[in-house]
Amino acid sequence: MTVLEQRGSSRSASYWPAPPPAWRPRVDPAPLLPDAEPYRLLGTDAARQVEDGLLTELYEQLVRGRRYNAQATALTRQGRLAVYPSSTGQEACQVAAALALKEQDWLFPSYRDTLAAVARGLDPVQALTLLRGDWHTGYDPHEHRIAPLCTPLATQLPHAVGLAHAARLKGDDVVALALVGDGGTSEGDFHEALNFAAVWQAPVVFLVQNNGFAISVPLAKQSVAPSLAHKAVGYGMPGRLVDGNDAPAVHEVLTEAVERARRGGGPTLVEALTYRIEAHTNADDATRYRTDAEVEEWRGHDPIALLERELTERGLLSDAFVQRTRDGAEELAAGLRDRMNEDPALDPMDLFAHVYAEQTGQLREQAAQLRAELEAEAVGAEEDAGTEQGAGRGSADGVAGEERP
Amino acid sequence: MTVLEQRGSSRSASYWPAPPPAWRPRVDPAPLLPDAEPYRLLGTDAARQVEDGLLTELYEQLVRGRRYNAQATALTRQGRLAVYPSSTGQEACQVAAALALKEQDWLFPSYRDTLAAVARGLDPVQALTLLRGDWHTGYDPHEHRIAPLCTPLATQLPHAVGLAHAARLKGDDVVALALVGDGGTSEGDFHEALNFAAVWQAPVVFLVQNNGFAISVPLAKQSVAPSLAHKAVGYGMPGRLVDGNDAPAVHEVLTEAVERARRGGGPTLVEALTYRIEAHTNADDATRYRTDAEVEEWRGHDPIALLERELTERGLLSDAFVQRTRDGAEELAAGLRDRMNEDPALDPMDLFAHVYAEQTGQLREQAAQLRAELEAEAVGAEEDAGTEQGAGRGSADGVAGEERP
Amino acid sequence: MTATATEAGRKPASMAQALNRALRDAMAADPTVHVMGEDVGDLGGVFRVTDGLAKEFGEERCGDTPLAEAGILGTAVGMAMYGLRPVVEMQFDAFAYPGFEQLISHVSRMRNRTRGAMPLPLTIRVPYGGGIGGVEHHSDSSEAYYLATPGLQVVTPATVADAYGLLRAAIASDDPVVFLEPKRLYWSRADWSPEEPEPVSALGRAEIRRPGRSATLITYGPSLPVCMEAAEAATAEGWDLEVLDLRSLLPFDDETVCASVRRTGRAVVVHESSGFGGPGGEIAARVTERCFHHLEAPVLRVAGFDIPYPPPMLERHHLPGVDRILDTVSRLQWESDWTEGSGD
Amino acid sequence: MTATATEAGRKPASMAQALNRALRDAMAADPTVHVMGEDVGDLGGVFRVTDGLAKEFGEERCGDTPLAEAGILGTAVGMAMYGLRPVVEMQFDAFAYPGFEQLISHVSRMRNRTRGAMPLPLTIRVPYGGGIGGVEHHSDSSEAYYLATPGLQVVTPATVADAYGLLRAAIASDDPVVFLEPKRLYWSRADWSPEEPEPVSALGRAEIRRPGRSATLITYGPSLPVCMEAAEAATAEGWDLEVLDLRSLLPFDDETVCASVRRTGRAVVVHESSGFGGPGGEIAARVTERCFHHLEAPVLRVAGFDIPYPPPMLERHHLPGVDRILDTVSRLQWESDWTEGSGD
Ligand SMILES: Cc1ncc(C[n+]2csc(CCOP(=O)(O)OP(=O)(O)O)c2C)c(N)n1
Ligand SMILES: Cc1ncc(C[n+]2csc(CCOP(=O)(O)OP(=O)(O)O)c2C)c(N)n1
Ligand SMILES: [Mg+2]
Ligand SMILES: [Mg+2]
Repeated sequence: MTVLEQRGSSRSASYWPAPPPAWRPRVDPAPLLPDAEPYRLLGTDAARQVEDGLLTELYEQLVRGRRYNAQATALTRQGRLAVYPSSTGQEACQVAAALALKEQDWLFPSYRDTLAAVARGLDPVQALTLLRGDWHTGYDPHEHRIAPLCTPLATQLPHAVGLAHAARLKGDDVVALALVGDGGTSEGDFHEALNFAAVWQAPVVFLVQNNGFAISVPLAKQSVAPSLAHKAVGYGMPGRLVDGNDAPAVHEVLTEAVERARRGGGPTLVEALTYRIEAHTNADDATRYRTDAEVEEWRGHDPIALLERELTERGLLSDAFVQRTRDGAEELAAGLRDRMNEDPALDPMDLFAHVYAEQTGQLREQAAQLRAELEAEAVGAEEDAGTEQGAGRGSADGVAGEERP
Repeated sequence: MTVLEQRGSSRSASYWPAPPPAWRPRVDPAPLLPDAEPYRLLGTDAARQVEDGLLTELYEQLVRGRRYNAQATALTRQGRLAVYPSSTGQEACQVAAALALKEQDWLFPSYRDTLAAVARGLDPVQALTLLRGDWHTGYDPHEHRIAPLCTPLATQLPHAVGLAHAARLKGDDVVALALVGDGGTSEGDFHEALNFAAVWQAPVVFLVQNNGFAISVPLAKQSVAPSLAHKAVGYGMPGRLVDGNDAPAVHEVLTEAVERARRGGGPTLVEALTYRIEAHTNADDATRYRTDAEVEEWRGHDPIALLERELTERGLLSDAFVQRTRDGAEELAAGLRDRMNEDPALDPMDLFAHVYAEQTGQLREQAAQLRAELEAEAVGAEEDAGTEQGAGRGSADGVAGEERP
Repeated sequence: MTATATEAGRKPASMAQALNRALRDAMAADPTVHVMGEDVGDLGGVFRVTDGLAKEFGEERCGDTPLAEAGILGTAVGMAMYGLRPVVEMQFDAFAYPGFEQLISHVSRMRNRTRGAMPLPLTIRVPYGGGIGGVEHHSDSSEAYYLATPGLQVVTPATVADAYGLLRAAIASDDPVVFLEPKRLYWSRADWSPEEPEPVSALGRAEIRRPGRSATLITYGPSLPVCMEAAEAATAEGWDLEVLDLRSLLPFDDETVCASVRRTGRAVVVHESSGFGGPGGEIAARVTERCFHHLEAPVLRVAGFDIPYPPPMLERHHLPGVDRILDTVSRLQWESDWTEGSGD
Repeated sequence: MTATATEAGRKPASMAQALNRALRDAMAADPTVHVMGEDVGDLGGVFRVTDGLAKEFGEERCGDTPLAEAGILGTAVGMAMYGLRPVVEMQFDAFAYPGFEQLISHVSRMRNRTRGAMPLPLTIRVPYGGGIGGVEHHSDSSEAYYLATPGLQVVTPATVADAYGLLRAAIASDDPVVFLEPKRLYWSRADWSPEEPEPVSALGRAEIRRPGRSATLITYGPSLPVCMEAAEAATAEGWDLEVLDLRSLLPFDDETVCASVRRTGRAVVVHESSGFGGPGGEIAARVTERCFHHLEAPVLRVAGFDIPYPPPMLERHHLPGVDRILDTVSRLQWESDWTEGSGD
């Protein structure tokens, strides 16, 4: 129990008539409150209990992830990606989120979480479709149970709750893990999703990657709460605070929360403290709102470096292992680069293909119009450049023809 | 400080390199957490410290309020009000909210809070305009600094925050007090408003009247939090829990919160535990979702009865005082009844008068159309009933006339 | 309450009862149909459309949610992603607005976003329109917002039979449907049986409710009865008005509408929603695009004024009524007597 | 960045710079003007429209808010209730949707609700439209939602000079204005001085950007340059097109629009927003209502398709382009050669 000031309640034992029972808080708040310090394994005695295999797996994934981020950023410079929001510095959260889930579970990523999707097994080219710009979602969400990357902030959270709730109603063993940023916690959808999850006791875990910024806005302008994890008690779910750059710690906290949800224990809110090393996206200029010194300070708390220290202590960071890990990462990057350098096959008629299960009359008309335009364009392109402009003019028939009476 | 489980942090003192400072929670959560038991004065020793004058004032207002509620409900049966959401049983919250404010402060009521507006000095007929149906708001909000009664749940909360913030920016000594129901706390606007208030340290107080129900939905389906006041810590503001039927207790908690806000101490969330004795509105059938026994139990914890006990103990509940109080209440009710029995003067042209500061061309056209119709109607009404139907037909000129070429 | 409609054969029923029956039959036929919203459980909804469902199918199939419309719609999206068919109730038109981000950015786009891999078979029931003496925010006509959102279907019944048939069709649709229920017709009654003419209507088809030769009144939902009344009254003026009930606003039945207007040569669109930027503009524009040379007069509109919905005591001035419809019909550039195909 | 525009006399400036200058001048002229939104402070907005304002006027006059659009709009309502003139930035069109309940239920109605006692002098800046290669949710044309909301004014500049003049007018208005900024014109440049022709434009007036005799292209915002280009190209076909820039969608300038269409006898409405339920329907319908007998052909529309906004690599197929406009003009039922007043 928390220490509570019981002002003026000295006569309350003999209070009469007894107040109606609806008044009793039904839940003890103490276990729902986060620790004051973020949970850490690396650099503490408890790190020793983590298995070698998990540490090396995390390490391989972190290195791959760092390389993936660098490659994706490079692709923006080559004009192969429309935009890329990097998760450099946040790889521990991304990787731990992916590894904490079982195959049948669902991941709900935001635009910044392609790495989590890749770590879960998604083809990186498919993961980057949205950001390349050839389609909105490049994969079938059912295949790896990864919801479409979500751009409108926090709107994916109620989806995760609904899906988890539906799975539970069907009796399926499924947990949903949803990612959101520190900025996203300010949105109404965050609030509504967490409340629904708690009231329904849905098997869902919310991971807030608190990377200190929402584009240019620092956390201090986003919230003055003791921590974002302190929001959990207001919904009646546990809130956990973890060092987001400590991969085994994030993994442990998330795995516990996922398994708790799986056992019917309801939702958990996890806040991982991390830092966005790169700008918001390649298009952003971070020097406008933060200092290099701050970035450097966080580079000193790098998730890969932290893990390497533990691996070194254990004698696991052999040259051969490091080389193998690097090679794997390079292979990923090279494959990504090569495949992203191919132009995607695009069919403009797809614009009309998936709006409804059955195309409406309106869309059939509009598709016919575009088809006619494209055919005219193709004809025009075949003819020489000197030809009269607008070869197809008048042939498009988008609006149903009007016969004169 | 709360008692926190420091899992695996035994090595953290020597943790190296030190994690960046952004990690330290800047706020101690303990003082922000509500007590486990609602704060009470009546029935406790502390009640003795409340001044006689305040108790008798509260009593007079509660009795007036009860009578006002009864009269308004009666007016719905006589077809004089379109609908009435009664605050019977919640009078202590309504009255305390009004009395906790100074003249320059602002009240932000919901549809159920006409009594709070009346207790603050608003003419009850003006307060009931919305519910009578002759206009949306029956008063100038600036006159008593009472925002329009708000129907879309929780949407008034950001208004209160914005107004309080603006007043502070201007250097004015103004506090805003906003009322919301237990159901309303589930809305995204509740969340966003509280967060803005905390980040801005705006001089605003949020009073949740937790009356156990949102129409038919009981609190247990609305929230599983230890209390609604536990949401406050998630924004970094204090949460307070109070017996909402204990008028001096609500008054004290609100007054403290208002004065704290006035001193620049920032916002407070107060949850008052109360009960809606009547159905949601006169149109609602409460027997569908709750038992008479539950209502009876709460009648046993009636705000007026609780206060009478204390007044009796102090010998303040003289027959003369009771009579005077009742007479005042009857006078209020009689005046209300008489004035509500008059048909309000209505001008249909008002429909177009206040949409914009300057009427648009569109609206001028439409106003002309309605005026023509009304004139035709008036002519038609003067002629005898046998006259051809639609006397005004063809004369209306809502759409600009088309001259043939 | 709905007992009279449970036996076969045509029995008197209200629109609310027909909707209730549609939900019940859909839930019985398909265990993936889930009803959710504010007060839809024990209370049976503020209009009693979900009456008895919680008792019959259990709270998990028809349950009260917390009070948060974006949350309701957003969790319903997630449920639909997992294969359920949620039927969401928004308590009143204006209280659907908090869910608009979910509606526009997700509900309408999920199928397209995923190239068809993740359809959302979601029905969103929205009681809409005025004429019930509701105070502020209880009488909005919000259909224009839905119409401007590609990926949605927008359907509204005007008859008891359609209330049943169209709601069944909406729930059966693999795509999201905004199902607009005209509040003031909830208590309209008709003899009706859920088995006839067809248990599930096709979506996207308009219906001629009254054939006529002089002009076409194009309408839907709450304005249908008003148009029928106007058409009756118009006979006194020598006008034989055709009345067309759109039923589906999106997709739009160009074929039926244009065939009618080509026949009559004149048209008036009637709806409660504000005129400016309302459905009538789209309807008039597309009819004109397609039937220009058949038109003897411009397509005119009778709509709510371009004002916030009025308070109850003034709403009758705002709502399209018989007189205003006939006034407008009179402005369709008639010759001294009605003759076919005169034109300019 | 905006230094070139600070001296008197016409200097080259981008639309973003003109908007920035309008904000700066408005803030300097009136201490009640407050700018607020996501990233409008140190960053100067993602489009740099608020660049330098925080430094010049302090964080209290131009400050970052928490990330919550309903909260931004809702608190701005409260600030306006207390007499401030908030200028709110919504970061992108689609991210204004979470604020729609505040917008529809409060922003548009507060004056009317209180019989004029509580006006809301609020400007809501919304970058809108596509053509910038933005990924999903960054290119919506949301004007139809605003148009269907009585009580709002809806304004959109298409030129650098209008960006300044109309924004000054919007901020000066005592009623709420949704100020739609065409994203792909942010970097369009023109020689311009904030002092001429008039520092503050009148709201509600359309402008003829190119006079012509054959037909009127009615357009606004991002489609104006496309229409101007189309009009130039059309001369090769023998068409002399008039191009009309609406500037204000609500209120609507019937006078200027109808005068033009009566003169030319033909009209095409051009906008990026989806056609169905979009602004074009309203515009075509009201022009037809008012100018029917002057029309040689139905008013046609060139609009975005009725689909969710496409991904960047496909957006060019969606956006109204010169060819599509000219194709549509060619369907305006021309005689073999253009002659005035032929008709049907
Ligand atoms: C509803 C909504 N509003 C605004 C935006 C624009 N936007 C994109 S990312 C971003 C900042 C998000 O910050 P945070 O939630 O902390 O996530 P991070 O980018 O740091 O991962 C903003 C404002 C958006 N995508 N959705
Ligand atoms: C946004 C919104 N959604 C739904 C409603 C319909 N509605 C009116 S009152 C009410 C219940 C409110 O419950 P609570 O907040 O506890 O307040 P109370 O009525 O108990 O005072 C509902 C759902 C509304 N007014 N606004
Ligand atoms: Mg962040
Ligand atoms: Mg309540």
